[in-house]
Parts: sequence; structure tokens; C-alpha cells
Amino acid sequence: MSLRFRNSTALLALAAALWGCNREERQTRGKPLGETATAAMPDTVYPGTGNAPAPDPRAAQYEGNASAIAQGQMLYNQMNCVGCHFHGGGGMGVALMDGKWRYGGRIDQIVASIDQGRPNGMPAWRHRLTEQQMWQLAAYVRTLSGQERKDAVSARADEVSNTPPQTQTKREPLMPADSDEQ
Amino acid sequence: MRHEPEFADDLSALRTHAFSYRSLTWWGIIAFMVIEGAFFALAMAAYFFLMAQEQEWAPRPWSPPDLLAGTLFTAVMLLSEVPNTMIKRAANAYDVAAVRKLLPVMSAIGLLLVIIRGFEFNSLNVFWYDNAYGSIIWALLFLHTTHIVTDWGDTLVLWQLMKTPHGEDPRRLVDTDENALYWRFVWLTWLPIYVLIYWVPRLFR
Amino acid sequence: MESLQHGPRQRRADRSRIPPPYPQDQGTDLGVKSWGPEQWKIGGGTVWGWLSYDPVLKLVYYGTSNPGPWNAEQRPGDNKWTAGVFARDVSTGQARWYYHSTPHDLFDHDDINETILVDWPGPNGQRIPAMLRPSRNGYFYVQDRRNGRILSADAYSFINAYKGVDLKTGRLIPAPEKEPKEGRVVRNICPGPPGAKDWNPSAFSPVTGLIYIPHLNICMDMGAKNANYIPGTPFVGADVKMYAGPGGNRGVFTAWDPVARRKVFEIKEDLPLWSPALATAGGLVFYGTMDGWFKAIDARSGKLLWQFKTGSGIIGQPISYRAPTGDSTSPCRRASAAGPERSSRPISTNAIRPPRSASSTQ
Amino acid sequence: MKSAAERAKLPPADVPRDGPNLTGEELETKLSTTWSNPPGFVGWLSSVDHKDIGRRYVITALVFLALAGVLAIAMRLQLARPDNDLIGAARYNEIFTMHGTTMMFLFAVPVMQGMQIYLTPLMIGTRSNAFPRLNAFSYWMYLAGGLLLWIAFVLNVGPDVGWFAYPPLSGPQFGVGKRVDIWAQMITFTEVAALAAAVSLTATILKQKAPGMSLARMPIFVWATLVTSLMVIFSMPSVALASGMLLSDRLVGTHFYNPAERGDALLWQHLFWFFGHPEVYIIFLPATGFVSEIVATFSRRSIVMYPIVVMSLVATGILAFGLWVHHMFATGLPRIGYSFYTAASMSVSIPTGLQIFCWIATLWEGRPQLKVPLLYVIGFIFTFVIGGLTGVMIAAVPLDLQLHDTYFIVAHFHYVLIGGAVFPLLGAITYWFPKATGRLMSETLGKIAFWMIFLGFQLAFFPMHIAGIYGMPRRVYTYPAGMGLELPNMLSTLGSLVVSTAVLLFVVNLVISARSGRRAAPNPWGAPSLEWATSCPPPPYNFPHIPLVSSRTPLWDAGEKLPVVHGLRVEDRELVLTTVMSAEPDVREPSPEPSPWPLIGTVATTAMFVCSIFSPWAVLVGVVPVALALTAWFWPKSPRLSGSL
Amino acid sequence: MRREGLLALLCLSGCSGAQTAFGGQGAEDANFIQLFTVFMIVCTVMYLLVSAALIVAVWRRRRTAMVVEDCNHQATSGVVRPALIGWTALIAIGLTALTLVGFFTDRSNARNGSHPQLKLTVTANQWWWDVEYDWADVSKSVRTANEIHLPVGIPVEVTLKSNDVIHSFWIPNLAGKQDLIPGRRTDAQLLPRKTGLYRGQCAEFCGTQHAQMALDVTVESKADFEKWYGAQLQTAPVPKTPLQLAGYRYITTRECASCHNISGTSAGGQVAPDLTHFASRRSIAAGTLPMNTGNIYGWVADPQSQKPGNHMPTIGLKADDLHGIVAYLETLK
Repeated sequence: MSLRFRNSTALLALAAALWGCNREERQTRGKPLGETATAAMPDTVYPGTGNAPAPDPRAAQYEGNASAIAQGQMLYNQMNCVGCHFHGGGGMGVALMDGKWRYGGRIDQIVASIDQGRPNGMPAWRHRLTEQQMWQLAAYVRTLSGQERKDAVSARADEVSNTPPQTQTKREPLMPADSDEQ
Repeated sequence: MRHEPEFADDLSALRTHAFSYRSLTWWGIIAFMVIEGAFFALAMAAYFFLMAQEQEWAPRPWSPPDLLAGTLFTAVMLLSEVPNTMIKRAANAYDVAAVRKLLPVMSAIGLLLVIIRGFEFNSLNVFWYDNAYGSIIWALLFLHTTHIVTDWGDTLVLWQLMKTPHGEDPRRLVDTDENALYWRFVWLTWLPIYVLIYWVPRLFR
Repeated sequence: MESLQHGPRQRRADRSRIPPPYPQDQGTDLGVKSWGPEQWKIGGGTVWGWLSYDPVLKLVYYGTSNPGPWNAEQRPGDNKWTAGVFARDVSTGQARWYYHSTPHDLFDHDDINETILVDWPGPNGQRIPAMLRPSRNGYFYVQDRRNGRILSADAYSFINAYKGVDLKTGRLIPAPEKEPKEGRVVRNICPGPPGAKDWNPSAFSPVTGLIYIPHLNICMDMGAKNANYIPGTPFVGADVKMYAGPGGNRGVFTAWDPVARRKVFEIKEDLPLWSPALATAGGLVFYGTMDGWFKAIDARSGKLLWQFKTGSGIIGQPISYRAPTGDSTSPCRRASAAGPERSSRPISTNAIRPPRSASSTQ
Repeated sequence: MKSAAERAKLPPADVPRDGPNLTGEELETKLSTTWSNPPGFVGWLSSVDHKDIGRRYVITALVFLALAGVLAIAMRLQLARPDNDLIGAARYNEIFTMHGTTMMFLFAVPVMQGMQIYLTPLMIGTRSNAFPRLNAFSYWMYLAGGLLLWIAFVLNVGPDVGWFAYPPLSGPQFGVGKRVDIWAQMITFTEVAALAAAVSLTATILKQKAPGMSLARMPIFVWATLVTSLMVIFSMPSVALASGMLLSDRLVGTHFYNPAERGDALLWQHLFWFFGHPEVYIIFLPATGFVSEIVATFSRRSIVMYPIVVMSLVATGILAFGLWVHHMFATGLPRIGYSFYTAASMSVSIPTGLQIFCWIATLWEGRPQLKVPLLYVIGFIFTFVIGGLTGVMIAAVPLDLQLHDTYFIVAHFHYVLIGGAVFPLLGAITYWFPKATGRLMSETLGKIAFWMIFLGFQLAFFPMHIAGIYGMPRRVYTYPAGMGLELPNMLSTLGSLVVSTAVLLFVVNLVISARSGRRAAPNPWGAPSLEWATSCPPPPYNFPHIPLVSSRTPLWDAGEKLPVVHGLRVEDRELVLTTVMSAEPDVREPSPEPSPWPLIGTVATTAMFVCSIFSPWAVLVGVVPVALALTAWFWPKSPRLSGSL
Repeated sequence: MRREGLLALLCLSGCSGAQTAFGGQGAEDANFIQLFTVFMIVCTVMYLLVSAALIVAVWRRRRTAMVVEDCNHQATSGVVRPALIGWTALIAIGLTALTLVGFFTDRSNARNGSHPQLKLTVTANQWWWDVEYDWADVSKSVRTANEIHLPVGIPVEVTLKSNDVIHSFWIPNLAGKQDLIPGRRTDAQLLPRKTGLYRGQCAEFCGTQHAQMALDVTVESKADFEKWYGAQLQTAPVPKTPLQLAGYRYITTRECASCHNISGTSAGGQVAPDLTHFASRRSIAAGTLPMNTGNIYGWVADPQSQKPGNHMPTIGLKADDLHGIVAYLETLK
């Protein structure tokens, strides 16, 4: 085999390796042992047109990660989020499949909403869920409005069919966090 | 020990092409038919298996598929057997001119069928992601659609091929004969699927 | 139903001295025994909806709500005192009798609907103090309000979730093929969770002797699943998809003759009827629809006399009163749904629980 | 030589043909120029010579055998001690899935089909397989499927749900990410490859037998090939449909396997095992073909009761489709159905019992020469019969309920697959190595390798019976101490090390003998069948003149001179078609020339399949290049007489 | 054929294992051992026949062989045909006999399980078992996890269902395995004949931690069973010491209550093992670790290191919370 051919295949394999290996990584332990339970969550709700705070480093670990989204889907059912938010359509709770996020649609902003709770009935889950679980839940919630990559999302859950397959949900444009429109 | 050849009989007089079971490609086409036949038979077995799981077939509130598009498709398909038989006879009679006239007709019929199939897909009254009933109905229709489209593609390629000087080669007539045979297989497999998609959901309401 | 952290306030084990009408309700501590261990504490069965009071018998009648969670497999047993009707002594609060209309409720069929107290023509001419109730499970109960015995129980709407009410034992006969099992959906269960008629009360007209029932015609697919109990979150455990029942209409306005036990006339409405009815002496019956039409129909024939388009869906109670002008025909006022118009789902100021629109699931 | 166009117009009389006036050296040079591949790397890629394709199939399959073998060693090292932490749970699950999938889909079936593609034309006396381009397409699709799976494994996106991928574990909710999609798509590749090869082999056997070779005179290996190919044609669509439905469940949200929407998890098991059980016979029957050929040659006599052996092959092929539910005895189906499948599973061992009788009778009647291939056959009989008998045991429901999904089953199927298929394969490779390379493998190295493999195998896999009875379930990455499993697992690990060194020795023997083994005469073993009538290695056109067959053992009955037929064109690729039953010459069939289009078609199909994992629209968009490639593949090149397939 | 004889022959190391198909303590498993013995005998005889024939065929030295060198490689001696008929008859009879024996064993198993006096429902989840004892009087039902107590000699019917993927309920000492399939209800019959401590394990690959999904089975006398059952009916004891109170307060208000249930407290989670009588069990996390204080500490502090990939998160507890939790958990006898 000519030298050039061998080099090009090596390069190709390296590039492919970088693409592949983190998207399916199962991180089983969210937090190294011994750290305090939940570091104070920076409040990422910012009024008016202030610039958004720097994104949280943990976001990259959970966004578009298939195993985090699958865990989030399981927690979404188990922690009774379905009871209020249904399957994204909303009922007692707000709808999660539209792009309207009054308290911010970024993953760390959603984690803040889960952690601190929000008016009109959203309970605060701080100390009732671990931080890793909240991030997994936020990762799943973002898939309801099609924010995540389609190849990290599962088409359906093993339950009654309630929405079109998630691999085909349109990506909703994120409304700016402070838009007053409902 | 190296064997010396002892010449028995001379085969130079044998013909270089033959129709039906004497042709090699005929056995190839039959093998592909058996494969796709097994595919359809298993898909229908899955259909009945899922029907047994459901309490009511065409489960409420999904109403059974509308009949118009499906029945129109079946009618046109059965009518297409007339030009299909004519092409087969023409090919067997080495009538290249007739074949060159009929192939565009078959291609047009193929196009018409594909268009009707488009209407069929949105007359099913159920989506593939609604329930297992919807999934198997869409699967059966999708499988047969790949079947129709591939054979329509073959007919188009054959039509273009026959227009070129290659059309004179008698082997191309053997190909036309076998393509006509395969077309017959396509609408033979459609009949049970038509009953399963359009009529069975009506009987068990 | 929303689960409460420290268990339902209403229920406590009753030592009623007079035995309830039917053997299924007799026994001690049934409120605890008919549940799994500790499950009665998170089992729901609170009180909401309509109360009636009989000054002569000095009894208060009210219904109890559905057991929690909706997934019946998680709470085996009859789940006593839920989805039934209590009759209590108004001064001491002791339960005189209790009738369990939907034991081991599968489909969120609370029994909180209104109980209309009437004098029922008894067999040999004497008057029986009875009570009429178009229940959520789809049966029109006529009971003797002294001891709760069932006089008649007929379906006033299309029902396939149950097979009927056994008048001897008073027990609802279930339909086993419609019982939801965890992990597998059961389809075409009629009536759906809001019941054959939700909380909106019907109206009895002494003039025509008919009961005017504005109710629903909604069926559902229901998939049960393991419900997790976290105080402050809905304790449901069921995926429900609701759709129109047979006939394609989601609402029906029925005039029911309780004595002849049959439907006199019915008006098919496209949207489910969540508005209460009002029957007046002038032979008029009023009700409203979800798309804002306030309708008046003739009490005997059911012919639509006039209708008036209001600003939002009507779930308020139309009332009539005599105006000071002394006019014979009493003009009527109706309380339309007040409150902010939110994504076309009217929230009435006095509604306890926002009704579920046809498409959302629980 | 005239250009193809002029040759087409020549009157038939003066077209050069082989025969008494054109034979020997001059004929062979003309034929080799007609039948050899175009020069250079592109020529190598567009080869349609069944010998090239067969050799590539076998070599690629052996590479995958080695890779899966390394994974097997990793698993054995992890299981050597209780509560071992050499390999984590997730990684171990990936490894056992890759081991199972590679062995079943990328080694066992392809290596058998590779041997069949290589040997069938030589054994029935023809110059090429029926649809040579389809054959080339089959190999490229197989290679693409194998690369897809292993590149994914290297990129940590390998499947981890077992080689059978039961939903709902492999379903959209619990089969997280793209792992199972890649597994299911690999199934589509290997199934297309196997079906294409089966169609080509069936047509070859039915239509291109040498004149005079009626069905009753076909070698038993060719019978085995025919039965296996028909089994592939009937069983592969089942796994294709099942994996297609799994892919649509996972990618577009259909509900085939979702019990909540009235689908069913058992639908997958029915469809998968309807393919699964015939597949293990697709792997086993060619091995019986090898054994019949080796036993006949090394007993110096023809097989005893040829009709019984052939009928046993056909009976096994048919019965194999009737007993798939014995994989599902523990799923709570009605018990009456189970007793039917117990009886069917028991009855399938009768034909195999007859075949073993006939082999032993042949050895009894003949004068066995204990060469390496015969040693492997004897090792096969000793090992396979144990596997067959444990198979009879687990066919009974009460036994299977205890032994199902334990290491007893792991022992059973390794006995019937390694014992039943790999031993005869190693014997067959040693037997036909001289024909393929022109050199003999060394006997001493061969014998050492055989005894190490045979004894190492028993040491590795017999203790697994004990481990299974002692309650060790399958697919566990570790087991607790104190259950009596320490000793069997340690023995198995030692045994597996012995077997792996022996296989290494076998490969060394292969490589050394290919370069410097003793030169082989055309028929080094004195075998009876036609492939030994031509030189070692055979020329591109296999036979200068197509032989005329008059008995089951042509070379033994032909004496000095081999009767041949002649009159085939020399400057165009041509072979003779004969009637199916009695093989009378019927048609002179032109055979397609080499073409790069099968490879280009494979690249287009691969692009479509792989991209369809990531977006369903790729199926519609990807069809266009595939259609263009196939059209170019079938479009006849020069206005010659030759057909296009 | 005495069963002990066969056992001595076959088990190399100690065979009184807690999880072995050769235990024989259950009715179905005893039938299994007898049937296995019959099959072993018949199969060994057949194997010896084949091996003998093969060895003789290869190593017999004789003058006249029908080989190609003597130009009569087609001929076969007269004995071959009758031998074939005999061999076929032998196989057919052997297989029919084995099938019938198997069929009768199956019927006797069905008879054993026909009148169950104790009903259980086992629900499999990803990587733990949820066990419920069902009685006509529902308020007497008991819910526990990863362990089963059975009275000896009483036929038991276990209804099997699954919340996620396919698992397999298998206690080799007592009976064969049955799969637990989501959306379906299957059932298994147990009839324990001998008291003892046994171990069952999931036998169908069910995901990352399939290997550590075991359940402890205790077969005891009727009296002991009644005593155990009475204890299981009680709600959790009230915490006494301040450390236990701190643990109680943490568990019932923080992460633990979202998943676990402790009857008698406000912790009502239904999606993880029931902890009401946690300390009375023989192992932690479905047979992963034996029950002792050190293991409780190790498990609660960092479950992902003991059973990587399971659904119990590592909370990263502070030291005093951890002490409190373990102290309270140990009171849940």
C-alpha cells in the first residue's frame, strides 16, 4: 500500500475517533466524591437586555449526550413531570415543546428553573434531585422543543404514543428569555 | 497424473440465448422473487400477529383506510397485465419493434401507479407513529412501494436500452421477457396486501 | 387528583351504627382494610362537588372523589369510601349510610355529581323520599335517600367500561377486557376520565318531570404505568388520550325521564358540555356550550328557541330570578365564564378544577 | 485479436473455438488472456473471478475470526476469577456483543459461502459462478458491513445488547444512542451479501453443471451448498424484516415492538429465531459437505449410501425451519406448543445421526489415511456428537427451563459450532490449500495444531457445562465467589489460551506453507472430484475444455484420459448451460467481464445505509446514486453477444 | 439410580451451592435432576456407541478393503444396510423415549403447581426485583425488594411482570426460569421441599448490570415465615437517637424520598427498592454486597463504584449526613 494511502487512512481514523467517542460516553458518576452536595446555583435569569452569563462548563457534558437524554427521559416520567407538563404540551404546567422560555431556554437556565422552582406551582427540586439528575432532566426537556441533535434523541419511549417521533420534532426558535409575550 | 483430454462431443452448434427456465437470468429472477415473496409472507405474518395483540382491528378512533386510491391502484395494476402480456409475447416472438412500442406504455403505466400510490399513502387515515396497527399498515405499503418503484426503474432502463442498437441483441428480449414476468409477480404480491390494508380493518370493527 | 402531603383530611374510620344498605359496604375499618397497607393515607377520595340537605330527615348527602393514583393496579382492593355517596346526620356528623358506586375505580370516575332530592312515586301510591344522580360512571342512580337502597340505575350515555349495576348487591359490574394493565394500552374505554357527565349539575323540572342533563360523549385510550409518589406533584400513573365517542359529537344534552327510565330527547353538540342546565317554570331550559353559545330550548320538545353568542366558553351556572318589574316571565341572567381568556380554555372563577380540554393528556 | 465489435459480426464458422484443432499451450494462452483480470489496482478491484472473490471472502472471514477470538480471550481473562475488575460492565457487554455478532454474521456464514463460491465452479466443472458481478457485489457488501461494525466498535459506538438484540433493551428507549442502529444496519449489509451469494450459487449449481453431471452424480459438498443457499434465501428475509422494523422503531417511531401501543417484544424473538435456527444449520451443513469430501478421499472410496446422505441434508434443511420456538421456552407461551417444538427439535437430530453413520461406515469400508484433514474430521465427530446430545437434552422443556441462558448453553453451541463447523473448516482449508495456492501445508505443524486445538477445546468448553449447572447465567461480566464457579471458569480460561495459541500455530502454518510449502501436483491427495482435474492453482478459466462426467467419482473412473466436450468460443468469455436434472448441454452462455460497477454500487449503497441511520431522508436521496450505479452495472458495454449479468 | 451417586460423580467442588440446578430442594428442580440423569444415561450410551464405531473403523487392520486402489470403491459389504436400519431404529426409539419422559416430567411439574396457597407478584426493574405478597385481604399484603421468604412445602404462584426490559426469574435450587416481559403477565410455580438459604439471579441479558441482579430466597418453616411476615407488616420504627433522627430527617426530606418508600414515613417513592425493612435483608442492591455496616456505608456513599451504571446516583454526601443515614437505615429491621 502506498505511503500516502496509509497516512490518509490514519488521519481519517483519528478524525472519526474524535467525533465518535464522547457522544455515547456513559458518565455514571456526575460529581467526584466528597464535593459538597450542590454548589450554589448561579442565578441565570437576567432582566432586560443584559448579556447572558458565561455558559456553565457542565453544559457540554450533557448537551447532545444520548445517555444523559435517556436518563432524563426516565426521570421525566418518574418524577411526575408528566403530571403537569404532560409530554411537552403543558396542562397545569407550562408547555415545554414551544420555544417560549420565560426563565431562559439554555440548559443551565433550565437547570436553575428546576433547582429553584418557579411561580405558579413549579416545585423546587434542590435536595430532592441530585445535580446530575437535574442536568439530565434539562437535557431531555430541551429535546421536547427539538433543540438537541437528532441523532442523540430516541424516536419514542416504550409508552402510549402521545407526540410525533422526537427525531422529527422541528427545532423551535428560542424566544429571548425576557420576551413578555406569553 | 495429468489427464489428457479425450474429445467427446462438439457444442459449437448450441444456441447462445434461451427463454424461460432454460435461461440463466430466469433462475436469478425466480430466486429474487422467492426472496421478496418470503419478505412479504413474513410481513403479513407480522400483520396477523399484531392483529391478534389488538382488541379491535382498525382500533378506534382510527378509521380504516379510504378505499378509493387503493382500489384505483389495484384496477390500473390489473389492467397493466394486458400490455405486459403483449410485451412478453412480442419478446418471445423476437418482435423488437413491438417491444420498442410497448415499453413506453409500460413506463407510463408505472408512472401513473407511482402517482396513485402517493395518494394512497395519505388516504390511510393513520400515521406510522400512532400505534402498531398504523406501523404495520405503513410498512406493508412501503415494502410494496419499493417493489413497484424498482420494477418501474427496471422498465425505464430497459426502454432506454431497447432504443439503442443493443436492442437488436436477442438476449435483451430475454431480459424483457423476464421483466414482464417480474411485473406479474409485483401485482400478484399486491393482491393479498391490498386485502390486508383496505379490507381486513373493515371486517373486524 | 392532586395528592396531599399529609393524607386526605376527610376520611376517618367510621363506626356508623346503622348498617349501610349493601353487604359490600358493611364491616369495620373498611376505610383501612380495603386498601394496601398505608395506601389509604395517599389514596385521595376527598370531597368536592355538590352537597344536598334534607331538612326532614336531617341528612346531608355528598359524594367522594376518585382514589389515587389513577393506575388501579397500584392500589388493590375496593379502596373504600372513595367514589361513593355519604349520607350523614347534620348535627352529629355520623354517617347514616354510604353507597359505593364505583368500587376499585379504574378511570377517575369520582361520584361527586349533584344529588337531586325528589319524592318518588312508590309502588302502591305512597311517596318515597328518593334522590336522583346522573353519576360520572354513566349510570343514572335513583336511590331511597333514607337508607341508600338503589331503586334504579340505567345508563344515560354510551358505556362500555362497565356491564351494569347489580340491583340486588348494589355493585357495579366491571368489564374485565377494559381493565387497564401496566405496560399495555386499553383502547376505546367509554366514558373517559371526565365521566359521562362531569361536575356541571343537571336540572330537574317538576313541570315536565324530566331531568335535563348536559353531558359528554368522550371515550379514551388508557395506558397504566407505575406512579411515583412525591408530595406536591400529580400522583397519576396513566397515559390517557381522549377523543369523541360514538357519533363523533363530544357533547350531548339529554332530557331523561327517571320514572320511565328512558331518554325523552337529546341534542348532539360538537364540543363537550361543561355548562350546568337551568329549567324554569316557563317551559324553558337553558344551557351553554364550550364555544360560547347560550341556548334556550323548549322543555318538552327540545326545540332550540333562541341562542346568544357570549365572549367565552360557558361553564358557569345560569340562574334565574324574579326582577322587580313583576314581569311574569322571569328574565334570566347567566354567569358566563369570567377570568382571563387563556389559550381558549375558560377558567371560571368558581371552578374547583380546570376541565381538561379534549386533546390534552394526563 | 479483433475488436469486440468486429468479432460480433464474424460468421459462426470461423470464430476461434476450443477443440481438437485448438488445444494445449496455444488454447491456454488465448483463454487466459480472455479470462484474466484487467491489469493494475483497478483491475484487481473489478475482478469477478470466483476464485478471487472466494479467496477474499475466506481471508476476510479469518481476519474477523482472529479479531473475535481476541475478544473471546479478553472475556475469558475477565471471567478467570470471581469479582474480577479487569474489564468494566459496559465494556464487557460491548465485547460479548461484538464477539457473538462477529462470529455469527462476519465469520461463520461468510467463510462457508466463501469456500462454496471458490469450490463450486471447480467441482461442477464450469468456468465461473452464475452471476459473477453479483458475486463481487456480495463480497464488497460483506466487507462494508464488517468495517461498519468494527469502526463503530473502535469509536466506542459499538453495540452492547447481545448478538440477538432483544427489544425493548434494543428498542428506542433502552438502546441508547446509535449503538443498536449500527448493529441493525450491519445485519442489512451481511444479509444482502449472503442473499446475493446464495442466488448466484443456486443458479450455478442448477444450470452450470458439467454435461453428464446429473443431480445424482453431484459431489455431496455441492448438494450441501445447494441446500444451504436455499435455506439462506428462505431465512435471511426474516432477519432483514426484523432488523428493518427495529430500525424504523428506533428512527421514525413505529410501534412494532412497543407493548404499550399493542406491539409486542416477542414479535422480534419469533422473527429473529425463525432466521436464527436455520442460520446455525446454514453454518453446519457446508461443514458436513467438507466432511463427506474429506472422508471419501482419505478412506480411498466413495461415500457409503450417497442417497441417504443427500436425503439427510435435505431433511435437515427443511426441519430447521420448524423448531425456532425452542429458543423461547422460558417466555411463557402455551405449553402444548412447546411439546410440538420439543418433538421437532428432537427429530432434527435423526438426519444428522444418519450422516454420522454413513461417514463411519465409509471409514469402516475404506482404508483411512490419518492425514491432517481426516484428523480434523475425527475430532469433529468426537466433539460434535457431544454438542448434538446436549442439544437433544435442552430440547426437553423441563431441562431447558433450568439450562436456558446459562453457560450450559454456551458450552452446547460452542460444541456444535466450533466442533461442528470450525473443525471441518480447518480440515477443508488444509485439504484444499494445495488447490488454491499450489503448495501443501506441513503435516507435522498441522498435527501439532490439531491436537492442541482438539484438547484445548475440550479443556476450554467442557467445564462450561458444569458452570452452567452451577447457576452461572450467560452474558455476566462477573460472578460472586463461593458458588463453586471458580474452578470451571479458571479451566475454561486456560483452555481458551491453549486454543488461541493453536489457532495462531495454524495461521503460521498457512503463511509459511503459502510461500515455501512443498509444491503440489494437480491431485496431491488422489481425490475423485473434478476440481482436482485442473492444475494447482487453477488457471483463470478453470478448465481448458469442459469435462464430460459419467459417474460420482470422475477422476477415479476416468483412468488416463478425461472425456471432455469442446466447441466453446475462446476470445469471448463463454460457458455451457445444462438442463437442471440430467445436465444435458443446452445453451452456450456468455459470461460477463470484470467491471468496477459492483464496487461503486456497494459504495453508493453503503452511503445510503449508513446515512439513513442519521436521517430517514437519506433513504430517498441515497436511492438515486444506487440506481445510477446499478444501471451502469447492467448496461451492456460492447455490442458483443455476451449478456450483462 | 440414586441421585446422590450421580451428584458425587458430577460435582467437582462443593455442590451444596446456594444457586445450583443440582440443589434439588424444590419439587421442579428434583424432577429436573431425575430427568437430567435419564438423559445423561441415554446420551452417554449413544456417545460410547458412536465413539467405539469410529475408533474401530479407523484403526482396524484388515486385508480386503473396498478402495479405489482395488477398483471397487463403489461396493459396500452386506452388513452396512442392516446396521443403518438398526441405527435409525435405535435413534428413533431413544428420542421418542426421551420426549415422552420429558413430557411426563412437564405434566408432573404442572400438577405440583396447580393449587397455589401463596401468591406473589414479582416486578423486574433494571437491575432490582420488586416483590409483593398478595392476599385476598389486600391490607395484609407486604412489599419488599430483592428477597423472597417462602414457607416450606407450600405451593407458590409467582406472577411475573416487568417495568422496562425482558428479565428472567430464576432460582435454580427450586425451579426453572421464566421470563418477565413488559406488557405481558407470565407466571412461575415454586414448591420448596427443603428449608435453606438460596440465591436466584436474572438469566436474560437486561443491560449494564445484568450480572448483579440477584435475589435472596429463604425457605423456612411455616412458623418462622409467619414471624417474618408479621414483622414485615409493621411500619418503620421511630428513630430514637439524635443521629438516627438526623438520618431520618435527611432521608424523608431529601433525595432519598424521591425514589424510595419507607412505610410509616412521608418517604413514598415507588421507583426504587422499598426500604421499610432494609436492615432485615441478607444483601444490598440485589445481591451485590452482603448486608453489613461497612457495605451500607460503601453503598450509600458511592453506589456507582459498587454497581456502575445503576440508576442510584452518587449524591456526594457530607460525612455527618452519611453517618446519620446509615444509623437510621440500620434501625429498619
